[in-house]
Formats: sequence, structure tokens, C-alpha cells
Amino acid sequence: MKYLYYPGCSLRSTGRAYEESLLSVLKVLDIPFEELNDWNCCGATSYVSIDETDAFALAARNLALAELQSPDGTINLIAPCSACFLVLLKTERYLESYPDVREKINSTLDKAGLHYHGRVNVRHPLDVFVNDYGLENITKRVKYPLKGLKVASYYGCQMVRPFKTFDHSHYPETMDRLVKVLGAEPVDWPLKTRCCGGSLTGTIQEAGLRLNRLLLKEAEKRGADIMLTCCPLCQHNLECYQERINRKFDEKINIPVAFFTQLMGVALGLSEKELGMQRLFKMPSLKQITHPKGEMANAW
Amino acid sequence: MHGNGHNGTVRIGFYICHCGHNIASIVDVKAVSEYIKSLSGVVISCEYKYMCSDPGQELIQKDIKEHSLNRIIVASCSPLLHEHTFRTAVEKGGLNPYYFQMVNIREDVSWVHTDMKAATEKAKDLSRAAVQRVFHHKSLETKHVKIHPDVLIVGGGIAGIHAALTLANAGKKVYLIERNPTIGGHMAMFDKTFPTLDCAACILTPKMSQVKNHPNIILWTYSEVAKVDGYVGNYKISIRRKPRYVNEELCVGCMDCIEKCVYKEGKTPDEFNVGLSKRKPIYIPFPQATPQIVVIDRETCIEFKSGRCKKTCVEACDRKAIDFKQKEEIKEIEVGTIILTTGYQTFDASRVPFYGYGKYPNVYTSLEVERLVNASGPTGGELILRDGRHPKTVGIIHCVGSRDKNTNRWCSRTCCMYSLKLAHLLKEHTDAEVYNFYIDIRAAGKSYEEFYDKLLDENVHFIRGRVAEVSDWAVRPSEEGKLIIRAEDTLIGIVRRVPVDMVVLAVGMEPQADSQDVRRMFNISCSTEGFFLERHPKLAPVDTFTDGIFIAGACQGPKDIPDSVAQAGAAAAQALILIDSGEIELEPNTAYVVQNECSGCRTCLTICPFTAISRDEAKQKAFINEALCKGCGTCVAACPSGAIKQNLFEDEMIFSEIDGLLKMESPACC
Amino acid sequence: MPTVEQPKENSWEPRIIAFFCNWCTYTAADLAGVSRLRYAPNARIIRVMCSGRVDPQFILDAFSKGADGVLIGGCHPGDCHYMEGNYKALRRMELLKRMMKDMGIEDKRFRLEWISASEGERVKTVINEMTEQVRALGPLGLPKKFAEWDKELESLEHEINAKGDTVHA
Amino acid sequence: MQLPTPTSVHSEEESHKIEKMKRVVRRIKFESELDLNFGERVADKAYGQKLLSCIQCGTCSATCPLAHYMDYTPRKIIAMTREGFKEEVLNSLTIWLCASCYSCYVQCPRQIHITDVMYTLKREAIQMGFHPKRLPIPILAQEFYKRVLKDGRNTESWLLVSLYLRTNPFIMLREAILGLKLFLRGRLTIGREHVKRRDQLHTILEHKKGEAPL
Repeated sequence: MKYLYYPGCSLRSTGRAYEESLLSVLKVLDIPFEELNDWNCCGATSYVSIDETDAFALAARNLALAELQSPDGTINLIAPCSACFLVLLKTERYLESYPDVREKINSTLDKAGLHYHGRVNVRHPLDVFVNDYGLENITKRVKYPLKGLKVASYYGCQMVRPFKTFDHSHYPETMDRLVKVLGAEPVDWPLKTRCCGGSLTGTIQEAGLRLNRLLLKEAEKRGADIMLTCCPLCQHNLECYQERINRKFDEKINIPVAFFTQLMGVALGLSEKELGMQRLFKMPSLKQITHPKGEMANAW
Repeated sequence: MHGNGHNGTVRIGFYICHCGHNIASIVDVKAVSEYIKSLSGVVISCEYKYMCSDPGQELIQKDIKEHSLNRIIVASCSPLLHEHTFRTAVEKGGLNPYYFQMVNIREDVSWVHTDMKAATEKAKDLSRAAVQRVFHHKSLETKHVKIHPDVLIVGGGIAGIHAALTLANAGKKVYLIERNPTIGGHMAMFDKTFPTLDCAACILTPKMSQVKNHPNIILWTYSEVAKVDGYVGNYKISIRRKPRYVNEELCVGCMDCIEKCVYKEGKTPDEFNVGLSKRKPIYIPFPQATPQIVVIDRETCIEFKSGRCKKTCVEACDRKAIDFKQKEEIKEIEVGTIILTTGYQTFDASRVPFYGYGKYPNVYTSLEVERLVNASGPTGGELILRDGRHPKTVGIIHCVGSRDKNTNRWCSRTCCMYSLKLAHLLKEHTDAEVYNFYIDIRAAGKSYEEFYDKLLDENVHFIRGRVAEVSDWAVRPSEEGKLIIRAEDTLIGIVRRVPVDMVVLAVGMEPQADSQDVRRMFNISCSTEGFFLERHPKLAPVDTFTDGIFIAGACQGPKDIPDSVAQAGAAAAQALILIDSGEIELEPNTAYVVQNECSGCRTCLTICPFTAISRDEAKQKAFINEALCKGCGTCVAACPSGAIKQNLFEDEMIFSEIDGLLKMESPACC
Repeated sequence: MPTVEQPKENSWEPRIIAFFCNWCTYTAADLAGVSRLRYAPNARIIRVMCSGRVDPQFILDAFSKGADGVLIGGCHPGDCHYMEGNYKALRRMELLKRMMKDMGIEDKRFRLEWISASEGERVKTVINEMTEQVRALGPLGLPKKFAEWDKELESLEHEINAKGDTVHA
Repeated sequence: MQLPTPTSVHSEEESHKIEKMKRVVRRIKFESELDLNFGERVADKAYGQKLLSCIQCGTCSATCPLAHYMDYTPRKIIAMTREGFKEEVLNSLTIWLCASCYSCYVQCPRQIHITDVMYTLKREAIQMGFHPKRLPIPILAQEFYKRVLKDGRNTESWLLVSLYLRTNPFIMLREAILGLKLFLRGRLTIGREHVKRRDQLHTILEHKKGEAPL
């Protein structure tokens, strides 16, 4: 099965490390994929705040393009950014559930020679790795088990809500299961899916910083060495604002925040560069990760 | 086209009812009446305010005599409601009751339509159909069926117990069947009862022992109904008596065997204490269990698992009551009526993951707390939490698995009151601060509101807001080590975080897991949520659509003890009506074979679900046993030569109804 | 309020004959009434004891006399008051459907629905839905078609007779 | 009887407080000031006829991570929408603070699509010009909208610059260091991303702009 890959805007800027690590892991696991031709922005949360028809039409163009690119059967479209994932998924679901929406959007698409027939299955890479490729297969490929590393998996909101796809809306476990297979130790904490505030850090910063402060403090308190995310915006918020949070609220937060695909890559034996590690503000300290034979993980 | 043939001259009286404004405000009754007057065969057509009233009925009787009417039609409400009333009136007027036909222009017309013109046209069509139908009506004899005086009651909770005692005290023989080893149901597990705070055991156990000792009651516990055959007055029931591996005749409940069991400590979660304590494989559910007979759990007993137990229990029993070879037993009984009192199950709190049940040890369900505060409970009534602490603050969360479209849509009716009761008991036992998180307080019962007042005076906190989450996420030092309840205090309009030591989930009531199987076995209906369906929500609350089968208690819907007892009494009274009248009238809607038209093809034989049809091999004709026929009419529709007919639903009657409905074109239809 | 509630002056309205079983669907219709649900006034209910009583002839008769749709309501599978009358109905109606297809009666004009006594809401939905579907299909007009067929047959007969005449002659 | 005389002069802060308390605000609502079927119209637009079935339990507020900063809790917004408090609702900060985390949407016992309701209210507020002109959130939304409308893709660096220009240019200084850090790590680009077939995109988005306001 060949996947179509929808990068989304963030993976080309603040989330570049996510794209680099994701593609490296897909390649090393021999999971076939190709990028969606001429994809456009999903519209995120902003578009639907201005004009709903435009928002659905914008997202639906991507779905229609996917059908053009993959003429038969069900299409698995990988969307790594949680916002893109949800917007595409919501468009797909609402087009299916509300005939009037479907009609309106398709008539809009028709004008540009496009049409959406309902063949796209929007997938998150976490789901693809754990449920399609399978944990057992990943286990077999792990070269450097991340022994002793305590990981707080942070799922954020839009990957698990409002639609139930592959995990629970508030207490998901997929990433924790993956982390375990990589040899690390998942930390059970209650804020796995509590919102990071999204773009609030850029608009009403006080509120945004407070939300992130709560998340970071709790992860540290539960003894996590690192936070893992599956969304470029969450990662940006949690990592890049740590210094400001510390200054503003007199805290001493200091925890690395990486993409789950980066940690996967480390365990699979990929290099720092392949995983975009140099793009992080804070390098995870992974000294303890050694090959059973005593050999250090690549560049670490 | 409708000759009156062998029926003589047909003289129809048509009466249309206003039902106050119920019909007359939507249907132009005058227009219908005038229109019907113009149809052939109609002698009288008139309207009246309330046809079901005495003057209404007398009007029919008078007209029958004065105008020699021989067909009567009343257009009013549903025949399921008043057909019997009018048939009786017709009979009193000196006419065979089956010359009567009813037209439903209330439930099927005025209550469901808003356009007067369309509704009036529909009423005309339906009335015309009835006029054409009655031409084919015949004089019929009402069927009578004898009622066997014994009663079966299924389920030995408070409803079953009360119904059994009521009937037994009236001198009727009752079989009370309970699938657990003891009767008592949920009520036996409760500590105190609201609003009076009398102890549940104190008021229940005397009734339990009355049941055990009553000469008219045969109590079979650890038993289930396996099969139901027959019909009202003549049910044949198979009861499966599960082996308890203890001879009920010999055991006196001394419990020596339990003490001597090779297990020194219990290993199996105790059902009666909702898993808060452990029991041995040989056990008695609780001290006042009725009957007071031990039971051996096959699943956990070493003798059954390995066959190599020392069987110390056998040695301990000087009456030689233990019998590992006991087999399941099937008992066949005959009864005339059945009362189902199969109760409810509590909502599984782990279905709402936000409240942390099963994750945080100090989150309890209300049923667990009932046992926890009970003097004979797992802690002897001392409130010790799962982590060994005594709670200083307690949060009670209402509506868990109630009023929630994600789980159960309905209000469970009892939770508000039992939560108030538990709040009182917890405060009494621990002097803790108690917080109630509620959506609405529903205290609509005798002395219930007063009980709520009492709790307010006791300074229990009432926060109006549904809890979003229980977690151990502390953001203040005062929250460390506590469970934090997050809810909006909607009356103040602010989100609150309340740290507590103990959380009580007021779980709702839902249908028993096997309620669908049970209702199929007894051929009754369920409402959409799965509770047994009553015949009429207001006027026949304990009857079902199957004659002779009644329902009472929480199997019909969430209910507290007083309501369950009241229903149980009502169901017993309904059964007594049948038993004491000795017989029941049945619709003469049975099928019969017109002998010289039957080709003897056997089609009908396999179709009848009640094996009422046999074949006379000598005559090569089918023959229907009227006593067995229940009048579904399936054979009538299947007979290839049209030789089978059904009283009250003959082909001609239905064809003429179709004619009547379609022959005339009306604005609503054309 | 459903839009189907306002029949326009002199405009065609679908006529639907409904056979409802006494124990489930007829009771559900009563419940719809007690609950004051509002639905289209186009269906006319005939009460039978069981959906198994519904003879295919009733349905054909209704169509031939001018019904635009026929609806049968019975208990859910497994819930029949008479054990299995509804299964019998189902089998019969499947056969009948094939036959009706040959006669040019569209699928949507005929519907068999399981509606239990507690499903008043379903009665409303089904009747409203069916009314709209039949409305979309337009009048069936079987009586008119029958008259046309009769005419055709007559002229055919006439032709044959005429030919016969010539042959004989 | 003589009133006690103040023993000390009020501090400035205290007199400010007193002045504030004396400034009474009329808090009463006349039916004539309400837009009575506002709720139904919002429900229609937000896939949520269910909005009307709200039982005011407050689950949405309690599960909302931003409720602490809102002027009205989400529950109140639903109540006010239902009852026709259109001006208050469209002027509220609440609708802009909603970060679309869908927590309320999932937990609502009446299955009201609260997030969709918030989106509908945001659109109405923008269309009818209710929001404060320099409130950054709607401006971000509008800038984002414009950028994607033009290029089909969003370039974060450009988006942020235009946001700050329209709200508070001084913030740009505050953010410059962070921007530089990101830039050095290759996480901010200067070149603008865009789709190849902009014409196709524009055709799709060129339908009649804006639906009739509520």
C-alpha cells in the first residue's frame, strides 16, 4: 500500500525537523509514500473563523487532488500536523455527513475541474506506524533501545478530538505503546491531551504561556526526561517559549521537546542530521542510549 | 357494490366524538358526520362531545333500540383504548358486540396533524372505510379461557418479594424464582433508605423470611426460567435449577463447612460486597441470606478444578449436605399468570474515563459506598479508603451514566436522593466536608424535598455543575496527594477545582444485561432504552402487551423502593383479577377452514407457529384447533386456495376497507 | 413543523395505504399520537393483528385502486407477538417486490418497516420519508393504466377477431 | 446621632476604588433589547440544532483549558446565544479565546458541537464588525486568510510580520530574538511558499463572498 503524504505549511518552516525525521523513518522502514502534488494550506483554525465554505473548499481541494493522483481504491493520506490532520478529516467527515455541504463544496470544486468522491482516508503518521506497520515490526527494527529514558507523550488536542479515529479522546495510549517498544519508559500523566493554546502564544501571549507552563511543569514533576509531540505547533509552543515562561513566572523549566518521529529515528539508528536534531533548541540528553554491545548510538 | 346478502338489511349508526377539543379542534366533526350520513346503509350519523361517557354510551343503546340499528361505528380514539368500552355498550343495547367497529381519528389524525382540511379528509376516508367494512361483520361468540390459579414471579428483589407475599397472603400459590443464591436483590445491599433513614436490612429481612416460611410460596433460588410455553391462563414453564452442590433439604446454614474450607482466606471478589472483600469457593452471600443455605462456586472450588481436594467441607458437615455430584435440574410448572420483577443493573462507571474509576483507588461507585458504610460491610462500617486513609473531604458526583447522550440518555430518578442520603451518612461516619456536584436536584417524592432541606442545614456543599474531570493533577500545594474535581460552579459562574480524598460516583440504573433475552422469552416488548414496556404509560403501567404477563419494579424503568413496592402490589392485583374471575375473554379472532374449499395442500401446517393446524388424513383437509389458535392470521394470508378465513379480519372486510379508503377522491389525496 | 403538512389547493397529494400490526407498529402510531408528533396526513392506516396477515393481494388491490404507495409495519425480527409472523411477511414481500417490478411499480412505492411499540418517532420519520419519496415519484395511476391496458387488449382482441374473421372468411 | 468622622485621609488607591464602586452600571435586560431567535439561527449555521437542548451543566466550562481567562464561560455563551444576547456574545473575548481543542465538543452530555458554535460566532463577529479593531486573534485569522487566499500556502514568518504590523509593532522587537533563533536553525524561511496552480485555487475560492449575516 502506497501512502500519499500531505506535508502542510508548518513542516516547511518551524516544523522542519518533523518532516525530516518523519521522511527518514518512513524510508528506513520501507514504507512507500509520495507527496501530494501541488497541495495547498489546509486553512487551519483561522479559515473557518472567516468563511466556512472557503474553509471546506480549500481543504477539499487537497482531497480532490489526492483522488486525481491515486485513481483507484481508498487513499491513505498522511497528514502529520495535527491541525492539518483535523481540518482534512473534518472536511472529509462533514462532506460525508451533511449532503448540503457536500453539494455546495463539490459545485465549487467543479468550477475548477475538480471533484471529491469520498475515497480519502486521512491518517496521522502515529496511527500509520503503530496500527499499519505494527509495533511488532518496529520492535524488530530497533537498534538502540532507549533504555531508562522517561518520556511524557503529549498528544495535544486535534489529533484525538473531536473524532474518534485510532485512540481515546482524552486518554490516548498509542504513543506510549510506541515509546515502550522503543525501549523507553512512558510516564503516565493527566495532561496528555490538554490544549497548548495553539496560536495564542502569538496573539494573547499571557494565556498561551500559562497553558504551556502548566504542561511543562507537570511533565517535569512526573519525572519525564523529554516530552514527545506529534504536532509542529505544540512542539514550537512547548520548546521555544520555555525561556520566556521561566522569566515571566519565575520558573526553572528545562525539558527537551522533540517530535515522536525523532525519537523513533534514534532508536532505529538514524543520524542526528537525518532527524533534524540540530534544529531543536534543546538537545535531548541521550547518553544512556547505547547498543547492547556497548556501542553508542550513531552521533550521540 | 356491497350487497347485504346473508346479513339482512344493514342499518348503520355512526357516531363521531369531539373528545372535548382533542378531536374537534383539528377535525371538522360536523362535516364528517354529514358526509357519512350520505353513505348507503347509514341510518344515523351524529356527533357528540364525549362518546366514552355514560350519556354517550347510552345514546348508542337508545338508538339501537329506536332505529333497529344492527351496525355501530364510533370514530374517536384508538381501539386499543376504548374498543372494549363500546363493544360492551353495544352488547348492552342488545346487539352482538362484534357488529361494532371503531375508527381512530385521535391518535392517528387529530393528534398528529395540524392542517384541518387534510385531517378532516383523512377522518372521512377512515370513517367511510369503516362503513364499508361493517357490511361484512358477523355475530361472533367471545372466547373464554380458564385461568390457572398459580403465579410465577421472576426475580426476588423487593418488587418480587412484595408481589409474592401479596399474592400468597391472598391465598394464591406462588413460584418465586431468583437466579442468585439468595433473594433480597439490590435492597439487601443498601445501608439506609431515604428519606426516613431506616436501615434497609431491618425492613427487608423480615419480609425475606416471611417469603421463606410462607406455605403458599415455593421459593427456588439459584434458578432461572429456561422456557416459556402456552398463553394467558395456561403457561407452561421450565425452570432450570442450577446445582449449588449442597442439599437444600439437609443444610441448616451453620456455616461450619465454610470455616473448614481448605482456603483459609477468601480469594474471590465477593459479589455481595461489590468486590470490596473476598469470599471462599463455599460461601453464603450474607448473614441474613434467604434461604440460609451455602453454595459452592464451581469456578473456584479446587475439587471441581482438580478433583484432588481434601474436601474438608464434607468432613465438617455432620448432616452430610454437601454433594459434589449434584446435577442441574429442570422443573416443569404450570401457571396462569406471570409477574416479571427482574430489576436493573448499575451503570459501569469505567465507561466514563474522565472520572478515573478503576484508575484512582479512592474513586468509588455509590453501590460500593453503600457496603462501605454498612455495619456488616467489608470494613464493619468504618470508612477506610482503599489506600487505608480516612477521608476528610468527599466529592459526590451526580448523574454518572445518566442524562448523558454519550452513555445513557435518561434520568435514573434515584441518584439525587441516594446521593443526599450518602452525603448524610458519610458526614455522620467521618465528619468530612462533603461536596455534591449536581446538574439538577430532583427530590420529587413524599418527604424528599424536606430531606434535601435537612442536608442543606447539615452544611453539605451543593455545587451546581457537572464534573468534567477527576484527576491527581495538583497545581497548588494544598492539592498534592488529593483527587481534584474540576467543575463549573454554574450558579456562581466560575470554574472550581475541589481537592478531595474520596470520590463517590452516583451511578445510574440501566436495564439488566440480558433484558432483551428475557423479554423475548416472555414475548413482551422493550422501550428503546431496553426497559420492559408497559401496555400504557399512564393507564396500564404494570400490564404488558401479552395477556397474563405483568411487570413491576426497576425492570420497567428506574425506580426507588416505594415506587417498586407500589408497582409490585399493583401487578399482584392485576394477576388476582384474572385468577379470581377464573377466566379471561379473548378476541374471537381465530382462523377457521372452509372445508369444501380446502385442497389439503399442507401449506398452512408448517406456517402456524402454535401448531394449531392439523390435517385430517381421512378427509384430506386442514383443521384448526380453536383453543390453540392465537389469531395472527398468517395462515389466512398463506392459503393458496383462500380456504382459511379469520374472524374479525376476513378478506372481504379488509378489501372493503381498502375500497373505502381509496374510492373517493379527496383534496388531501388527489 | 414538517413542510408536508400543507397540502396545496388542487395539487396532487400521494395516497398511501398502511397496514400496521396491532402489537408493535399500530401501538407505535398510538404513541406518536400521545406524544403529539406531527407527520404527513397522507397515510391511511388499516389495523391487522400481525404483519403476517397481510396478503399480497391486499397490496396489489390497493395499488390497483389508486394507492400511490403501500407501507407495512410489523414488529422487529425476533419480536413478533406471534413468534414469526413478521418473517413470513418479509419472505412474501420480497417475492411480491419482484413481481411489482415487472408491473412497473417502483421500489420506493412499497415499504416494509419494523417499528416496535416504543418507536413513535419512527412512525413519523417513515411516513414523512415515504410521503416525500412517493411525491417525488408522482402519481402511480394504476387504474388509469389498467383502463389503457384494457383498451389496448380490446383493440388487440378486435384486431385478432377481425383477422380471424378474414381467415374464416 | 452623629456619623463617625473619618480618622484618616483616603489613600489615592482607596479613593480610586471608591470612585469605581460609585460608578453604577445598569444590569437588567429588557426583552426588547434581545434578538430572540438569534439562538436558532446560530444553531442552524453550526450543525447544531442540538444547541437548544443545552441543560447548562457546565461540563464545557470545566473541561475548557481557557475558561479561566474568558469573560463569560462557554456555558454562559451558550445560554446567552440561546436567549438572544447577541451583542454581548459577539463582543465577548470568550469566542476569540477558544483554541479549538474540542474538549467540550467531545464531553458535552447533549452532544452539542460547541466548537462549531464558537466558529459560527467568530464569523458573525468579524462580518458584523463586532470585535475590537486591534484584537490580535481575529487579525491573525484575517491575515492568514488573505495570505492563503493569495498563495495557497502560508509562510509563517510573513504571517507574523503582518500580524504585528497591524496590532502592535513593538511586539516585533520582543519577538525578534526568538525569530532569529528559529531562523538560525532553519525554522523560518524568507521566501514565500505558494501552490503552482494558483488559478485553480482562486477559481475555487471565488464564490460569492460572505453569507448573509445572522
